[in-house]
Amino acid sequence: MSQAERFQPSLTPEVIASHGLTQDEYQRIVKLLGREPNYTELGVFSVMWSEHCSYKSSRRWLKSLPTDGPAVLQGPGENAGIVDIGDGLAAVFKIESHNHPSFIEPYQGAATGVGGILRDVFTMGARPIASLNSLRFGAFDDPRTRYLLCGVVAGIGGYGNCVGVPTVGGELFFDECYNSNILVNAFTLGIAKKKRIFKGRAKGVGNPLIYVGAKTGRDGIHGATMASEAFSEATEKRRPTVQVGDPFTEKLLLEACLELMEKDCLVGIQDMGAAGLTSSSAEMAARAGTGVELELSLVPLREQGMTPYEILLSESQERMLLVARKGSEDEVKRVFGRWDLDAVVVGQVSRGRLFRALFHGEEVVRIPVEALTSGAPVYNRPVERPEGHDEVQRLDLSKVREPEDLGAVLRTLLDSPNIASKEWVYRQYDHFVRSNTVVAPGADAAVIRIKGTEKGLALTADGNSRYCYLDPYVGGVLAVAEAARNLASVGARPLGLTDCLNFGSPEKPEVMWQFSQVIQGMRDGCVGLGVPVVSGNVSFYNETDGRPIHPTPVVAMVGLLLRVARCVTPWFKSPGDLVVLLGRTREELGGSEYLKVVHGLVRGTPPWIDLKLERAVQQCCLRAIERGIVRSAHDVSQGGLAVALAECSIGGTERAMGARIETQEMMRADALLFGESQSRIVVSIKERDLGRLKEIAAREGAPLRVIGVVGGTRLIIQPLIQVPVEELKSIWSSSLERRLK
Amino acid sequence: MRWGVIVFPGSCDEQDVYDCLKHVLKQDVEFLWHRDNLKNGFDCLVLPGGFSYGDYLRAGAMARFSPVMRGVVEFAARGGLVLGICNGFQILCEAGLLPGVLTRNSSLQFVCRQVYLRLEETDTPFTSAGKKGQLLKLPVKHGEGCYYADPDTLERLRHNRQILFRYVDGRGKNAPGANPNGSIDDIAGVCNEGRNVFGLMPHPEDAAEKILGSEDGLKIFSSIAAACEKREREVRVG
Amino acid sequence: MRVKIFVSLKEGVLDPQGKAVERSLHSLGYGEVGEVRMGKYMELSLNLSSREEAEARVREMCARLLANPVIEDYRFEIQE
Amino acid sequence: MRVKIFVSLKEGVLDPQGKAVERSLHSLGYGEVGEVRMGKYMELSLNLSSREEAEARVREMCARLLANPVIEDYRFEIQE
Ligand SMILES: Nc1ncnc2c1ncn2[C@@H]1O[C@H](COP(=O)(O)OP(=O)(O)O)[C@@H](O)[C@H]1O
Ligand SMILES: [Mg+2]
Repeated sequence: MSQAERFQPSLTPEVIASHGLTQDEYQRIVKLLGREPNYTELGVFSVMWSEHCSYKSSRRWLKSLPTDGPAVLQGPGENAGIVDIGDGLAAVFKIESHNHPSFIEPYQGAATGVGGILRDVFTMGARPIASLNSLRFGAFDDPRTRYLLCGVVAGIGGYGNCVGVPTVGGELFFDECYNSNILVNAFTLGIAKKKRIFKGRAKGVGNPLIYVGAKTGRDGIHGATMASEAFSEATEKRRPTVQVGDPFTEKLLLEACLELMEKDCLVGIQDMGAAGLTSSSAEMAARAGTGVELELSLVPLREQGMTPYEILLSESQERMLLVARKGSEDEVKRVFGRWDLDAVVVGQVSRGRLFRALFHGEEVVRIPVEALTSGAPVYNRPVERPEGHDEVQRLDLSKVREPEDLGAVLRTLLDSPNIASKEWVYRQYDHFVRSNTVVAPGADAAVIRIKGTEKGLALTADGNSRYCYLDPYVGGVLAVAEAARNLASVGARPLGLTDCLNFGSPEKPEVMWQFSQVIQGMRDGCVGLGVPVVSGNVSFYNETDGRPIHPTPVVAMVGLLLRVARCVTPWFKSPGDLVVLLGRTREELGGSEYLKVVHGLVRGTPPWIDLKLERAVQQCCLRAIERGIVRSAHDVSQGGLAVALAECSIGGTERAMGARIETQEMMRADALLFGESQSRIVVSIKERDLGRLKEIAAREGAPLRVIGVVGGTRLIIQPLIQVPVEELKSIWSSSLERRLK
Repeated sequence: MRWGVIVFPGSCDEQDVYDCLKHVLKQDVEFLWHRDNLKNGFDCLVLPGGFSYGDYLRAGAMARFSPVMRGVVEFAARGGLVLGICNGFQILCEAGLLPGVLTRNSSLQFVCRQVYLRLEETDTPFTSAGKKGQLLKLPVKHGEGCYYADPDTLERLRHNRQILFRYVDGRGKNAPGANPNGSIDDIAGVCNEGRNVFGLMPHPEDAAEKILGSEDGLKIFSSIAAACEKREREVRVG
Repeated sequence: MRVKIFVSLKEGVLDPQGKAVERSLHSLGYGEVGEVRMGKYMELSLNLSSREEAEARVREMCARLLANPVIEDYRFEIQE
Repeated sequence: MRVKIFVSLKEGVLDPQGKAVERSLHSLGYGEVGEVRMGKYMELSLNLSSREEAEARVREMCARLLANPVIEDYRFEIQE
């Protein structure tokens, strides 16, 4: 019996099923190969055809998203998307989920999520300069919530801080639908020279494949490893382990890769993420139309006795696969040696479009590259609007009692963890490193300057899953609209977005309905506001005991400021400034935080949106900021107008400052104060600039109304609310910390 | 004058220091690699922030054995100026160039925020451009910044006036919430007895431009530059 | 009673800290050092008199709080 | 040879981590727990044959790198 055969147990139906492959999929493999696969090949197919790698359930829908735009240099399909920011520079960014690992081990799960997204970005030749994180946890009364939140936040900080990439913003939302399925989505943005962008392509037959970074262990290998009898003895030892992140090695890897990219050695490069060595090599070959040949015995191992199967499927962190120009091996080794890292030739680019793996010279895998990539099945899964959805959307406002003490409601909302200050979180993230941070976390969007230019980039992540649950189509539109509005509020014009689509099981027609609706909504939002999708990620199967999470698309959008010095923060600046509301308030309460917190209701339809109006309001805000007449700007989102005004008063990193507001609208007071009508931005201006602002608003078609004046120590909303700002500030600032004590 | 910024594996803020010196203060500055022996011709060496060797074991514990550190110790012994920021401060303590040690923040959490520092002593090359009692607004960002020294050492530090900065509130007063890490005696920065080696937890390089929210960090770098120029003049005249 | 608890990473779990210490020891000239693994060490006093009870309680504390069963193993010693 | 090293904080040095664990244990209902002190635990293999030599070398490693004498004490056990 040869060395290789010992590792190739036979394929029973159980073994196939335990690899997550259906009988149909197995037959498809047999057809593509023209024979039965061996055990290792089955493993390779199972990871490459997994939902995570192949997008088999989502691909059909994702195609409808607009991916083109004047600034787009690279749309979806590569490790990250790229947009042009002028001056010969490009912004490279992507978001990715690490939901399940973070639930199992919050610190390490979140940490390795950050590690993975960083590699996705620097693999393209970009130096990461800012990260965001979008988090969803269960309700605070779930005993695990605190533990998970503390672990995840510490893990994100622990990794990102150590690598020296500032985490400048994000999202944090609590809802019982996430009790057993938390969401941890990590985003990173890097800057590259336009002329030095690297792609994952295995070009040039004969070029060496070079493995760099950490050694390979049994981390994260699909549980299926144990399904075969051959492995049943030492099962305990071989148990797939949680991946532990090593940010120090990542930092060295990052510096070494960027140093190498300055030289003329690299042909292609890709990080080893999900499905490790297998997907990095197969995908690079697929993109280049070549083949690859790997000698697995050359792969640096951390553990003894690893089989070809394990080596190919390991998801050990902090590893990259390079395709180098033949003859430059020594140069590559020298650069990595300088950073105390190994670089080992483990194979080469070959002719014939075959994915081949050898183990001590014996062939263990021989699969046509296309069979693994474009050959993966694509499903057109059934779609069905859930029964009872009409009932969920029904909201009889006449049955919702209007509270008497509206000041108390404002206090309650500012105390809600979904609205309260997130400082407890971002205090644990280094948001200053690289000395670019112009607007730190706490504002509508973070702003970083681009050294050597006058420009800046703004970043935000948004997605209200309550809206998506009530109406996934509208929720999809709103996710895009809110992100763009947050950018407009600091003065940035959107360049592109990346999205992370977190859903339940695609095998459920109701979930696929939500998915398809959200995508269509996002598409319309993108088209309406002129923002292309340049990269993204889909995370299905976020459900426990058959209960899926609310559909949760997260949109991370990047915008450009031509003059970063002009950027604006949400906080009132000086007494006497006028408070102006751009946009219009409608009587809408469906899906609001108010309805949930005060009345315990998650019902109705989310706020209405007209993309033309949205665009007009955003354009007006942008133009006014660019003219330099806006002193502060803050969009109205969760908690409505009253909460937005309170946030402007509280002052964030600046001095607290009250305001006196007059209301006129004829509608329920709670809807006026706490309804979440879209397309609204609160700005403050000097009185003398009102005429200019009105002109801009008229030209853009944006409704505008002066609603009050900055000043005093209280927030007064005549005749409904009157509270000292210091009191609001103390409630808002201490909420999270108090709950975590 | 010439500045050297030492790069350890895991340093993160070396570029921030470099950019601040080079582009804001128009200084002559060069990166120095941890594995090389220290070259001659520098007036001030900066050990930047970051996570040298991942901060594994203890922050600064492994970096202090880097080849370049032998030269740093000799340089300091000859009276050369050495500034350690954050991780650099931790390394200087581990290397014995500064007294005491930096331990885990009392909150057990990494902390990133703006703090106020009160300048306590001006008779050092690092603080001479400032006024006693002056406030600086700088960011901190560290997980192990809680300064500790045993009672005798602490007494000596006070007696020799080696405590150069303390954490205070916005009005310059010692206050419970002002100290971000639980440091003993609210200590944010100390120098050695010779007053030529200085360690500081907050980051002056990240507060060196208006657009970043504060220019107060320049005080420290311009003090050093002024001190070096004065020295050069004295050497030329003498 | 005094209890000493040792928490260490499970076999197969990456120990970046141990690896870094190992490398550092080698470069300091301690070539005789093989693999280094890092863990936690805790000492606590227990106000109990029965050894069996103490064992049961400490085991529970380890499983619930002191060790993370997903990646760590623990072991303890009780001294009267 | 296998070496186990225990590094703990000197008496009198504050141990916020130990305190936090203590508080958590109390709030989980382990009222019998007195003071908790946290330390580090390291295991390493040594490629040496003389016990004396091993002891001397390990002592040196601890003094130079593995413990910080300002705040930490160490102790070790060698098993052949
Ligand atoms: N997980 C997080 N990490 C970092 N910053 C966060 C996180 N969650 C929220 N923030 C920050 O807190 C501020 C408020 O967030 P949010 O209420 O989501 O803003 P908005 O309503 O404008 O989208 C933002 O500046 C955001 O970046
Ligand atoms: Mg906003």
